[in-house]
Amino acid sequence: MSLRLYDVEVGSRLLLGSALYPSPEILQRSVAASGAEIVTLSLRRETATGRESAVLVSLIEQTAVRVLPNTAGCHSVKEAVTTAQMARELFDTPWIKLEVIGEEDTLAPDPFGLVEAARILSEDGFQVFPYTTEDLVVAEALLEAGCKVLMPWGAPIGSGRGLNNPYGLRTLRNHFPDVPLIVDAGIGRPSHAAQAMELGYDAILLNTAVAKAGDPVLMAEAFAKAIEAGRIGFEAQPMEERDMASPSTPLAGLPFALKEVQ
Amino acid sequence: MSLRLYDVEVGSRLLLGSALYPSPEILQRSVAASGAEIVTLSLRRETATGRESAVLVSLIEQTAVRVLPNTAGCHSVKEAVTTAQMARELFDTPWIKLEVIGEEDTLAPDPFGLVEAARILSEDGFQVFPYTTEDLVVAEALLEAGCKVLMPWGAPIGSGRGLNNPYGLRTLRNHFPDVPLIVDAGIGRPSHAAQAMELGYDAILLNTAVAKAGDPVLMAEAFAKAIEAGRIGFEAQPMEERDMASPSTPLAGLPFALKEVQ
Amino acid sequence: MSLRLYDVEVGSRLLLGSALYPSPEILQRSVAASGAEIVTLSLRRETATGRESAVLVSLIEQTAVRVLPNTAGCHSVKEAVTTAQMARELFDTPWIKLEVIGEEDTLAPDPFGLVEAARILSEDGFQVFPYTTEDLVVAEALLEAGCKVLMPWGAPIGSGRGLNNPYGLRTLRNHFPDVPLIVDAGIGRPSHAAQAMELGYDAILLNTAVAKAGDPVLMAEAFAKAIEAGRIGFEAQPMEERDMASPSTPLAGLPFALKEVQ
Amino acid sequence: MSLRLYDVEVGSRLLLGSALYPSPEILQRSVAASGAEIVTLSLRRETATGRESAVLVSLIEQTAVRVLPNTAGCHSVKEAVTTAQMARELFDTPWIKLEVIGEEDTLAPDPFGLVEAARILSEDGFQVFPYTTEDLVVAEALLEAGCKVLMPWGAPIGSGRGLNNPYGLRTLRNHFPDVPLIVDAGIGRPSHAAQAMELGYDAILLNTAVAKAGDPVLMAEAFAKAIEAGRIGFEAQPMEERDMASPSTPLAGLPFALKEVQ
Amino acid sequence: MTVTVNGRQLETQAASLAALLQELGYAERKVATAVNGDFVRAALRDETTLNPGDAIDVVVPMQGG
Amino acid sequence: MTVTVNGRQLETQAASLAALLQELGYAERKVATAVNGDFVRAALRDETTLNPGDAIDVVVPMQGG
Amino acid sequence: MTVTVNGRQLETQAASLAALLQELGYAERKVATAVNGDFVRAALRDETTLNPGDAIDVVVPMQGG
Amino acid sequence: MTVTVNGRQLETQAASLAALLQELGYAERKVATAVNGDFVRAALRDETTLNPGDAIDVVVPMQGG
Repeated sequence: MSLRLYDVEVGSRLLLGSALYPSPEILQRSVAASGAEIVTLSLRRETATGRESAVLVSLIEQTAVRVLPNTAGCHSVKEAVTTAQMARELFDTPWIKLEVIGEEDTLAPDPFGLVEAARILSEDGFQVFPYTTEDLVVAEALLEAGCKVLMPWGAPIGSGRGLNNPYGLRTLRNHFPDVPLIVDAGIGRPSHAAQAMELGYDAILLNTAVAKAGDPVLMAEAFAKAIEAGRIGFEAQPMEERDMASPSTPLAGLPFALKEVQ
Repeated sequence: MSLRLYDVEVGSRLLLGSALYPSPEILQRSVAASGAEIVTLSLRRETATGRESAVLVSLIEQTAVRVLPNTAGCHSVKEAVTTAQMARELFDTPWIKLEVIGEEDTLAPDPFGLVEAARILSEDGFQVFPYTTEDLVVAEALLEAGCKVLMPWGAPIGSGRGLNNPYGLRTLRNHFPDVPLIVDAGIGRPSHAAQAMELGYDAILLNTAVAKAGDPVLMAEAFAKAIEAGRIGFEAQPMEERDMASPSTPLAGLPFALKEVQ
Repeated sequence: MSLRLYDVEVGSRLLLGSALYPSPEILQRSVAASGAEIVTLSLRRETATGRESAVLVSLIEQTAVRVLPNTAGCHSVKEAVTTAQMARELFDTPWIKLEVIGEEDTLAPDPFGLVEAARILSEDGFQVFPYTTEDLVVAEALLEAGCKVLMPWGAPIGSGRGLNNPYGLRTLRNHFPDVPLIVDAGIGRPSHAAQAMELGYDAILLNTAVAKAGDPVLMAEAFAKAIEAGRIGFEAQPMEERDMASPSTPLAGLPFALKEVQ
Repeated sequence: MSLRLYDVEVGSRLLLGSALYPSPEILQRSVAASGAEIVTLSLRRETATGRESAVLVSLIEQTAVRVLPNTAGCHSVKEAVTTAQMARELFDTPWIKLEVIGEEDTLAPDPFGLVEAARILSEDGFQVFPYTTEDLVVAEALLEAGCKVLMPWGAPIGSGRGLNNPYGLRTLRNHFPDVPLIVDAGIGRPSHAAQAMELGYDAILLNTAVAKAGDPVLMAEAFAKAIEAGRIGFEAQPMEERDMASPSTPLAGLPFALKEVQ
Repeated sequence: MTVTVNGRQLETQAASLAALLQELGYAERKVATAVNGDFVRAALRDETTLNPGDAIDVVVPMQGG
Repeated sequence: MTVTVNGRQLETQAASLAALLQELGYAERKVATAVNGDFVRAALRDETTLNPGDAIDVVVPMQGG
Repeated sequence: MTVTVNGRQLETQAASLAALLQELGYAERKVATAVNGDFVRAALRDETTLNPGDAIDVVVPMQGG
Repeated sequence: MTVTVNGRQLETQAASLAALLQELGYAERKVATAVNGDFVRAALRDETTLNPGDAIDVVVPMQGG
């Protein structure tokens, strides 16, 4: 029942992003409410608001969660690889959420650059969490490149649309029964996360849906419960869907029948 | 945040049916796992398996939940009214889940008989929980007949299809913001229940989805969490869905840019 | 293969509304392009734009289509019945599209008033085309009241949403295999109409989707083709949907196989 | 309004596959009924049923359609390239429907092999019609490789599921407004084809949906009409979908109003 | 006397519905009529007398969906 | 006389509904009753006399959805 | 020598691909050919010599989707 | 000489990357560095000499999704 990501045993199946929160305080409280044990961070040149960086990091450190650095915004293999190397030094972790963006409007991953960067980083000792699509063949190539976890999108980053292609995601899940699969990006509401977990996905990575909710802290709690619900529901084996109705209350012994109902 | 059904304050937003469980013991454990405070029962002529009835009742009594008797299987106003009267005496409660079935294949409610029976029972002092469709006009008639709670279906009883007409259910919810609305029937998976709660529904009544799951006790827990998740998510105000992607990780300070990104 | 509505053999399965067109000329050309043999009209007090009424009627007469008057906007049985009687005299036809509106936002039909008005009008010799929902039990009551055609909505009038509840519409179709069923209201695009016809519906009544299209005349042609396509597709019996892929090009004789593929 | 594929002006927007028909005669009549000007063929080692090949070819020649040979069943770049070269000689055409299959269950295209084969063939003077997914980045790479037409799938070959990812297909269409885009594979019913055309797709390539219909010839006619309907509907600019209903019959002048409606 | 025609109050001396229609210029027009919500068919307009306060509807064909 | 109880015909001498329940062993049981489709509440079972052909329903709590 | 044609092993004395096709009765047929996975166009069949173990593909048009 | 740091051109006399970081006040800060797009790990900053026109990136942890 528990989940292993590379050599790490994970309790919570919700991975949370740290961006776009109204304030560092709300970020911290949202992380706590979500029960997340893994939080994503990025690297940036220090800006005018540089002090926030320190605040942020200390907050993360206080909450004692594991950091999953990302290569968000990288459009080339070179950028992604160098960013991953800087992240490994800065956060002292072999984990990297690998993003190689191929298209600006949808922030769709570039499957070609992604597989190449994944191979380079895996050979260099990184433990890669690739942000990819539901494409089976790309998934296969990422596994051959050394990835032991896959993170297909549900919908474009920040769109909150949920699962654009449930059929494709179901097919991917069935095709790789033993690979940890995390739906990353596109989740908007708790029911989206529950649906993904009911398909048999191992975990959910989300950010905007919590950070941009009216009440991020409350929404973090909602997602925590929804993901547990979906996972437990998956393990409990849902009923078969039926096209026609069938009575839940038995008809045997129905009053007022002239003859007895057998 | 709390829910009032007639004059009763309810904590749990999951109402559970008591039929179709593998055994009375599993029923009892499922009720406990669901956290339900309200359980539906029916009336039947005593059958060969009569002793089960006593077992059942004592189980319900032990779990100290509130009983919501139903008129399941009734096809006429007369049958439904007499059954309700017998139920009131037997269970010592003014509550009645009113079913007047109009069609055998889908177990669809008969709106004409339903409204008539609801009026008769309400005038006789019953507190009626009508099993109805998402039809706005029928809903209006049921409220005029004295109902203070409505229970529209999600899909045919026992079908496990989820919400067949989300648009209709959303419209009903928006049209009666102050009436307690409970989705009754058709729910199959936890994500279905979360989706209904995110639409703003006040509670969910289900039975087959738990009783016929591979592991009913576990599934009862899954639904409990999903319904909380959906409710909390509704209160936390989900993000707006976006058609195009937008980055969650800010682009300002992106490394390797030749010029600074403002 | 041909369709009989009451005692009238109909060639085209598209019934067209006459409202909301940019001009009477475009209305006339749209009717011609649609190939519709039946056009709906209403009754109104003469307004400032009274002359249009005469223009309209002469246009309809020129196109030599059959008129289906409606009781649009009526909220009571009395209004609907009197309007129907005025329509019968004015248009010299026993046909009436019966609308009894129960709710202003969605223009949902009032099932109670609808059935009562249908009974009164049927007994008075009218041939009633009731605008109703997909509710099976209401449909049954309308047939008992004397209706020999049913017109369930796809979605609220003028919404252009298509089929809100395909499951309910499919169930209705299967339940009344021999009753002419016309989807009336809510259609927005040609594919919506084709989908309804593929479900086995006998015809489509629409108005806004043509009148409010960028080019109504062109859209009328599009719907004419889509409805034929859906009907022919239904009669040609579509393939079974498969969950997994199966090659269309046979594999036998594939080149480069080391051994022969049997 | 007309469609240009490489240097060829095409009238019909339906491309038809030639496999899986009950008989060569039914294939011939289906092609005629479809109005297709382009038919796909493959290459195979001659089998026991070799004579059929000759029959088939003469049939195609008689119907005077343009042949689009495919590389169906090829799993490697080498196989696909050699098959394309043999096809060019045998059919005397630079056109090739390029399939490089990456996964057996879904017959999903292999984006890596596809792009490489597309580049080799384009440089060798072929006019490539690549069977691909809705992936934007792969699409971009195929265009850079020299393709001037793209053929994204709707769903797995032979599944008849329709459009698994309408959002992805819409995004692809909007992203490449000037590239001829043909939905290839997965279409099951005429409404699926109309939906794709309403999204702005330029044409549809299908096979199983016609060949495996109860009446292939009739279904070919249905798809011809559906594709025209969808295209014309797209050009006619459909109405805006509305969330709440709005009356199509004007209310001004409604009878029986106590006061006049202004 | 005062009657209401299509929601507008007006003064008339017309004794019958037919006379009122004549007075209002509907004589030659293709219309249908109701008095106080009840249909009055053309053949009965002559013998249909009006009373003060009557609400008369005179309708014509119009576009409809 | 012959009456029908829960759909089964049987012979009884019971003069009242209460007596019939006694005869059938329901005396101590938690049941609700109807005669010919009309509810008869517990307090009225003594004074409810039976007639030949009466259809009696005796119901108990049961599982339900 | 032994070659493989369309996956079937066979013995042949044919010195060239053209001769092999002649031998197999493909001379008049509309076919395309590959040797060991490489396309050999019709014009080159005469000068294409065969070696023991060669895998030859001879394909014809067939139905396809 | 002139180098570019995080996209901004500036004048420096620093001979090494370490010296530059010192000069810019990053000495005590937790940062990672790259020169002309190649990662330079902390241990190598001393021996990493700078040349005119070098593009240096100095990055810190930031929020991310």
